[in-house]
Amino acid sequence: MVDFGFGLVPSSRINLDLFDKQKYEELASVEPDVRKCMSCGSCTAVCTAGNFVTTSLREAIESIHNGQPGKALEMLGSCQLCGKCAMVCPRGINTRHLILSINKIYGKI
Amino acid sequence: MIPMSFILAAQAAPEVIDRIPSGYNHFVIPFCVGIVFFLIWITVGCIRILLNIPHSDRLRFWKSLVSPVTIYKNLRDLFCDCLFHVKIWKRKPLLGYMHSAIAFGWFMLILLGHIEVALFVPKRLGISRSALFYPIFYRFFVWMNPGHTTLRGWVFFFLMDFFLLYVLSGIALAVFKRFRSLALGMKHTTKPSLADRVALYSLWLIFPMRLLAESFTADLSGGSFLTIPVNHLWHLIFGDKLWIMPSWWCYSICLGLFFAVMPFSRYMHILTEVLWILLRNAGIKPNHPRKGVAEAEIYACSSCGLCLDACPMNVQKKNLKYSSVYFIRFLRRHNERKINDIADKCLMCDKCHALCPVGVDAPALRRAQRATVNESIAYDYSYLGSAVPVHTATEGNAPEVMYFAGCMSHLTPRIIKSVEKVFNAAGVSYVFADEGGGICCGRPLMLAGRNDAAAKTIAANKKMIEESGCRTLVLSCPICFKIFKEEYGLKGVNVVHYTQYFNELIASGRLKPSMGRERLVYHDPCELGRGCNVYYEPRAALSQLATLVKASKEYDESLCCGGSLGSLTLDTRDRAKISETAVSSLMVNNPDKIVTACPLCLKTFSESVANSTHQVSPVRVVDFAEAISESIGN
Amino acid sequence: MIYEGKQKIWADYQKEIPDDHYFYVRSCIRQSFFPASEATFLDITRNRLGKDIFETEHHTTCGGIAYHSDTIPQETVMTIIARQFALMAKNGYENYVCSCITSFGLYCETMETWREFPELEAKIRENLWKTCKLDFAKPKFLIHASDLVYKYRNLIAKQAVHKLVNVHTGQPLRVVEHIGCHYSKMFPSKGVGGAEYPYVLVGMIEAWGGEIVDYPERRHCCGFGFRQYFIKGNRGYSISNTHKKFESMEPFHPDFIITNCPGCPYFMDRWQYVIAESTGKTYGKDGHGIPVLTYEEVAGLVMGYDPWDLGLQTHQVGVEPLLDKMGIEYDPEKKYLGKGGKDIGQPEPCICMK
Amino acid sequence: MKNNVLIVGGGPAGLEASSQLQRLGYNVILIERSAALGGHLAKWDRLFPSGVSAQDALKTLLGRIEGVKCFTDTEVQSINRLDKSYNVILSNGITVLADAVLMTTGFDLFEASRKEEYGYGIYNQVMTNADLEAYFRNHSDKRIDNPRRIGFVHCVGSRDEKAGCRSCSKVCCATAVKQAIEMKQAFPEADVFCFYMDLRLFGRHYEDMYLKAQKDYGIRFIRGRVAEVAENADGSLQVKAEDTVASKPLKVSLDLLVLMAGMRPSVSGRRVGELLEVPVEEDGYFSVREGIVSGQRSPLPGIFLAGAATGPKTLPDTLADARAAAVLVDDYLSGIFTEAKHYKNLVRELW
Repeated sequence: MVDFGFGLVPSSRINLDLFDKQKYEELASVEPDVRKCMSCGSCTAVCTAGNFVTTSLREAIESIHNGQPGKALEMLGSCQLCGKCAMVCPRGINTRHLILSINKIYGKI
Repeated sequence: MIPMSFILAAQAAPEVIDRIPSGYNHFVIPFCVGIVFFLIWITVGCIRILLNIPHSDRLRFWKSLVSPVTIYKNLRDLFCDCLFHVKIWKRKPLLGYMHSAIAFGWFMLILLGHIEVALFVPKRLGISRSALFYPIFYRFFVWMNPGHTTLRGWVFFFLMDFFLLYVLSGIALAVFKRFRSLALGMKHTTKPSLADRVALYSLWLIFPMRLLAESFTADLSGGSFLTIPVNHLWHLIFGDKLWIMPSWWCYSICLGLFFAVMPFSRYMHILTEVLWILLRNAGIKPNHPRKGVAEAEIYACSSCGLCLDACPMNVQKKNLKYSSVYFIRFLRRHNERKINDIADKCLMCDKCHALCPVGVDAPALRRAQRATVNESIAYDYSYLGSAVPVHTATEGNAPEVMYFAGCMSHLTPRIIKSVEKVFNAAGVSYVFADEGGGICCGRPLMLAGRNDAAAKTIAANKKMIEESGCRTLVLSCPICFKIFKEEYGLKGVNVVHYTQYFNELIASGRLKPSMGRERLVYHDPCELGRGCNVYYEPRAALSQLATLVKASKEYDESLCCGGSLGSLTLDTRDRAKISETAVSSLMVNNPDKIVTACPLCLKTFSESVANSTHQVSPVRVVDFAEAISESIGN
Repeated sequence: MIYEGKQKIWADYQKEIPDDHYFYVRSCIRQSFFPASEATFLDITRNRLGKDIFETEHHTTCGGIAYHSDTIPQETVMTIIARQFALMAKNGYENYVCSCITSFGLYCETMETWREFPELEAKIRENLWKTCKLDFAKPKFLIHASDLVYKYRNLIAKQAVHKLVNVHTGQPLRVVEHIGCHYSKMFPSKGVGGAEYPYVLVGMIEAWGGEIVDYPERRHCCGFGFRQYFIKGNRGYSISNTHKKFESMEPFHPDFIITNCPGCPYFMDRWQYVIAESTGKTYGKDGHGIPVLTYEEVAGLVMGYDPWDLGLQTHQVGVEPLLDKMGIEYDPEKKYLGKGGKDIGQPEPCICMK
Repeated sequence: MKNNVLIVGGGPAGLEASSQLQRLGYNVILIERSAALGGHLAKWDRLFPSGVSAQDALKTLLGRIEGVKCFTDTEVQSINRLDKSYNVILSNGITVLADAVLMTTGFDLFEASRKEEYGYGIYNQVMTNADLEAYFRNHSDKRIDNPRRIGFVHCVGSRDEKAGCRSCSKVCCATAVKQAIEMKQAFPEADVFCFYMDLRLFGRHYEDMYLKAQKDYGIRFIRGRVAEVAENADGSLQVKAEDTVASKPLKVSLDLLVLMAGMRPSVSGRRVGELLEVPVEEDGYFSVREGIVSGQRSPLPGIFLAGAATGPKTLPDTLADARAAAVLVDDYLSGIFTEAKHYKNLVRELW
C-alpha cells in the first residue's frame, strides 16, 4: 500500500441502518422508560458528574438510538447514580435504572 | 423448679410403669423417619453455612459464643424472639399471643416431656433406648400406677395439659387468622407455597391429634384437667372401644410429615432462627445474597408476612409481590429472574427490617443481590481527584463546621439557604463544602450494589474533609448522613445531621427560635430514622417553635415518601401512590405544615401535595431547616 | 423510479440555447488535464456540426479558483469577468459559451448579483473602463459547453459510429452522470433539468443509447472543493467525499461515469487510483476502476474519434475495458504516442489497480 | 323578510356556518366547487387526537344542514357589489342577491412534488399524508407493501420560504404522530421515524398522543428536516437529514416515506377573493378586519371569513371559527344592515 500522506477520514454520519434493534428491545423490555425521552436535556443540566466531565444521559440515549452504543457507555462511565436526573426528568424516566440497564445490556462483551 | 422431696418419693414407690416393655411400637416410624431426615438436613445445613462464612467471621462466631456479653444477648434474643416473639407482641398483641402460644407452648411441651421422662423413666433417655421418640410419645408407653400419683406427677399432668391447651389456643387463632387475618391486625398475609400448606396443615393437626391420642390413653397414662374430661367424653360416646392405636398413628404421621416438609417450608425458621440470632449477635454481615450468613438469614424468615403490611409498596396490590417475604422465598428457590426483579424494586426504606420479628435484614440482602449484578459494571471516575473542591485550612483557624449539602440539596435551594441563615444567626463559622457542586456521597451507588465505585467517591470526599481541618461535619441530607457516619470512618470528625446540630444550637442557647401558633407534623425520613436512629432531636427542636402533632405512622413505623433512591425500578406512578399514602398518614391530625428533614422527601412531598387533586388548599411542605430559619426571624 | 415524474420536472427546467454564433472560453483545468476534450468540442461544433464558434487568445481565467479559495476580492473577480464579456462583445458575439463549470457558476452568480445590486454593476463598469478601456457588456445567452452538446445530442446521434451499448450483450451501457455542483445547484433554473434531476448529461446518454444509473449519492460533490484539495492536510477530506460517492454507486455496477465539470473527472479519476493504492479497493470489474470521461470524450467516442486522439491515455483509470465493450478498435501500441508518433512517456504501473 | 347569506365553500367551516345561520333564520345558499360536500374532511380516515372517524364527523356536520340550499359543482362566476348587498352569478346560471357573503374557501394541500429533493412522483416509495389517509380508507396503495421502515417528514411545504410558505401549517405534527401510530398498528414490526423541526403538539391530548407514540409504539422522533432522498439499488429509499440534537448528519434506509404536505391558501378561493376584491396578506391567506377581536370579518362590509381561508386551522378551530362567523353575520344583518338610512355611517363606525 502506498502512503500518500493523507487518507480516508472516518465519517461522522449517523447510520440508522446500524441500529441494533434486538438489543434495544432487550433494553426497552427491562426499562421501557428509554422510549420516553424527549431530549429536553434536564438530566444533563443537573448532572453531578457533568459538572466535571462531558456526560449526558440524553446524549447516551440518543447515541443508542443512533446505533452508537459505545459512545453511550463511554459517557455513562462517569455516572455516580446520584439520582438528580431522576428528580428533574419531566417525563419521570427511571434514569438510574436506565443507566444501569444500558451498562448491563450494551456492556456485555 | 422441682422440690427435692418429690424426687425422693418417686424412688420410694414407682408411680409410672412401662406399659410396653420394649419401649417401641410401629406407629413411631413416621415420626422417626421425619425427625431423622430433618436432623440430618439441619446438621448438614449448619455445617454448610459455617463453612461458607469467611474464616475471620467464623472465628468471630466461635468467640462470640463464649463472650459473656453475647451470651447474655443470645439468651435474651432467643427467649424474646424465638419463644415469646416480643416484637410481634408489641405491635399486634393477639398475633403475638398466637405466635408465642405455638412456639413457647410447644417448646415447653417438649421440654417438660423430656423432664418427665428423665424423672419417671430415666432409662428411656439413653441413646440405645428409643430416646428419639420416647419422650414424644411418653403418654403412650407408660401406665400410671393408680393411687400412687404424687403431687409431682399431678403438677406435670397439669402443666402438660396446660401447655397443650395453650398451644391449641394458638392453633385455633392461627386457623382463624388464615380466614380472617384482619381480625388479628394483618391486612395482608403471605401466600403459602405447597410445602407451606402441607406443613401448615400437619402443624394444625399435630396438637388436636395429640389431644386425641393423649385423651384416649388418659385413663391409662394419666392426665389432667384437659385430657381426663375429654377421656370421659370419649367413653361416653364410644364406650370402652377407644381408637387408641389409630390416634397415635395419626399423631405420629402428622409429626413425621411436618418434620419431613419443614426444610422446604417456612417452618424451617423455627430452628434456623436460633443460628441466625447467634450469627447476627456475633456481628457477622452477609456479603452474598444467599451464601453463608445470608443462608441462615433467609431460612430464619418465618414468612409471617408482617413485612407485607410494613412495605410502603403495599398501597398497590400488584406491588405486594415485591415484599421481603417473597424476596426471601425466591432466594430459597433460586429463581434468579424474580430475585432480581424484587431486589431492584425495593425502596430500601428498611421498615421490614425494623419490624421483622426475627430481625431479618432483607434490605441488606437486596443490596448484596444487586451487587451480584451491578458490581461488575465498568466505570471511569478518573475525574474525581480534580472534581472535589479543596478547602485547606491552616492549623488552628479551621471553621467550626463543614457543611456538605449533597446532590439532592442542590435541587432544593431552600434547604441550603435556610441552613446558611441558621448558621449565620447562631454565629457558626462554617465552610460550605460543595457550594459550587461537589460529588456524590456514594450512598446511591451502595444502594445500587456498586460498593467498589462507592469506595472511590468516599475516598475523594474523605480526603477533602480531612484536609479542611473541620472537626464537625453537618449534613442536610440523611442519605449522605448515613454513609458519612457508617462508611467514611472519619476519625476525629463529629458527623451530625443538621437536625441534631440545630437542636444542639437551640439547647445551648445559641439559637433562639420563637414559639409560633402553628401545628406541625414531622416526617421521619427513612435514612434518618430507621437508618440512623435519629428520632428525638428533630422533634425536640421543632417543639421549641410550634406544636407538634402526630402522624398515623411515626418513628420506626414511618412511611417512605416514595421518592427513595433505594428503588431502581419503581416507576413514577407507583411512587406517587406511595407519596399520597404517606401524606395522608401525616395529615391525620390536620397540621398546618409538614416538616421533613430530607431533600428527597421535601421534593417528593411538595410535588405530591401540589399535584393532589383531592385537597382544596394544599398543605405546605417545609424543610426542617426552613422551619427553624423561619422561626428565628430575619 | 417513476420516469414520468422526472420528465415532468425536466419539462419545468428548460433553458433557451441559441442555435449558432458562439463565443467560446476555455477552462484552466481542462486545458491542462484534458486538453483533447476542448479540441474535440471545437472540432465537433465547427467541422461536424458546422457552427460558428469563436475563441480568442486574449481571454484569461475567470478567477473562480481564487474566488472559491478566498484569495481574491469579489470586485476583482467581477472585473475579470466583465473583461471576458467585453471581449465577446468586442468580437461581435452575444452567446457566451464556457467550458468550465466553475466559470459558469461564477458568471451566473455575478450576473445575478449585478441584477440585484445595480450600483455594483455600475462600479464594475467603471473598473473595467479604468483598467482595460473596454466597454461593459453582458451576454445575451450564457451557456455551458455541455448545454450545447446537449442541444446537438440528436444531431450527434445521427452521425454516431458507436452507440453506448455493450456490443457483446446488446445491453445499453450503465452510465453514472455527474454534474458539476456549480452547474445548477446554485441556480437550478440556469441548468438543463434543474438541480435535483439535471438532464443535461442524461439527455446525451439517452440519445446515444446508454442507460442512466440513479444512485443515492449522485448529488454529492466529487470531492474537489477547492481548498479541500489545495491544502495537502485537507486532502483526506476531499478523498473521503469521493470515496462516499464510489461506495454508493458500486452496487449499481456502472460502466463509466460522464461528467461536465473540470474538477470532477479529474478527482473522480485520480482519487480512484489513490483509494486503490492506499486501501486496495477498486470499483470496476476485476481490479479495474470505473472510467471517468468528459462529455466531449463520450461524444468523440460515439462519433468514432480515435480514443488516443481524444486523450483517453491521460486518464489514470484505464479505458480499455469500456472501449472493448463498445466495440471500439484501438491500437494499444499507440496509447502513449503523442502527436506525430512522439513518445509521451508512460506512468508508473499501479500496484492495486489494473 | 329573510336575508340571503351566501357561503362559498362546502368544507367543515361552510357546513357548520350554514347550519348555524340556517338555525338563526337566514336563507342560506351554500356553494361548493367540487361534486361533494365535506372538503378535505371527506378524504380523511381518522382524526387526531382521539382517532374518531372523519366520515362520522362529516356525517354529523351534514346532518345539521337541513334547509340549506346547497349547490355542488358550482363556482362563482361574477360578483357585483350593490348598495348593501352582492349580486352573485353562479356557474349553474343562478343569480343570488346575497346580503352577506361568508368565505369558507379552506386550503389546498401543498403540492409535495414541488419539494423536488423528496422525490414525490419520482421515487416509488414516497407518498403524502393525503395518500396515506386514502390508503387507510381503501386499504390499497401499491407503494405500501408490508414496509419495515417508515419515515414521516414533517413540515413539507411549511416553514419553508423557498416553497413559498413561511408559516406553520398547525396540523401536520399531530397528523404525523397520528399516522405514525396508525402505521405502527397496521405494521407492528415496522420501525417508524418522524423527522421534525419542532414538534408543535399544542392542543389538548396532543402531548399524550406524542407520549403514546414514543412509549407504546416505539416511534423514533428525529429532530432535523429531511434534506435529500434517493433510491438505493434495492429500490428502498436513502434518506438524509441532520440529527440536530446530536449535531450529526444522519442517513437511514426506508421502505416508505410519507410527506406531511402542509396547507396552502386555496387557489380557487383566491379566485373568488379576487372577484370580491378581498385583500390577502403576504402569506396568501385572506386578511381579516381585526385579527384578535373579530377575526371572522373581512375588511369589506358584509363579507365574512371563516376556517382555513384565514390561515391554517385544526378542525375544532375551524368549526369554532365558523360558529363565530355565524354570530358575526347575524350581528351584522340584524344590526347594521337593517338601518337603511344610516347604513354607510354605521359601517364606517362599526365594521
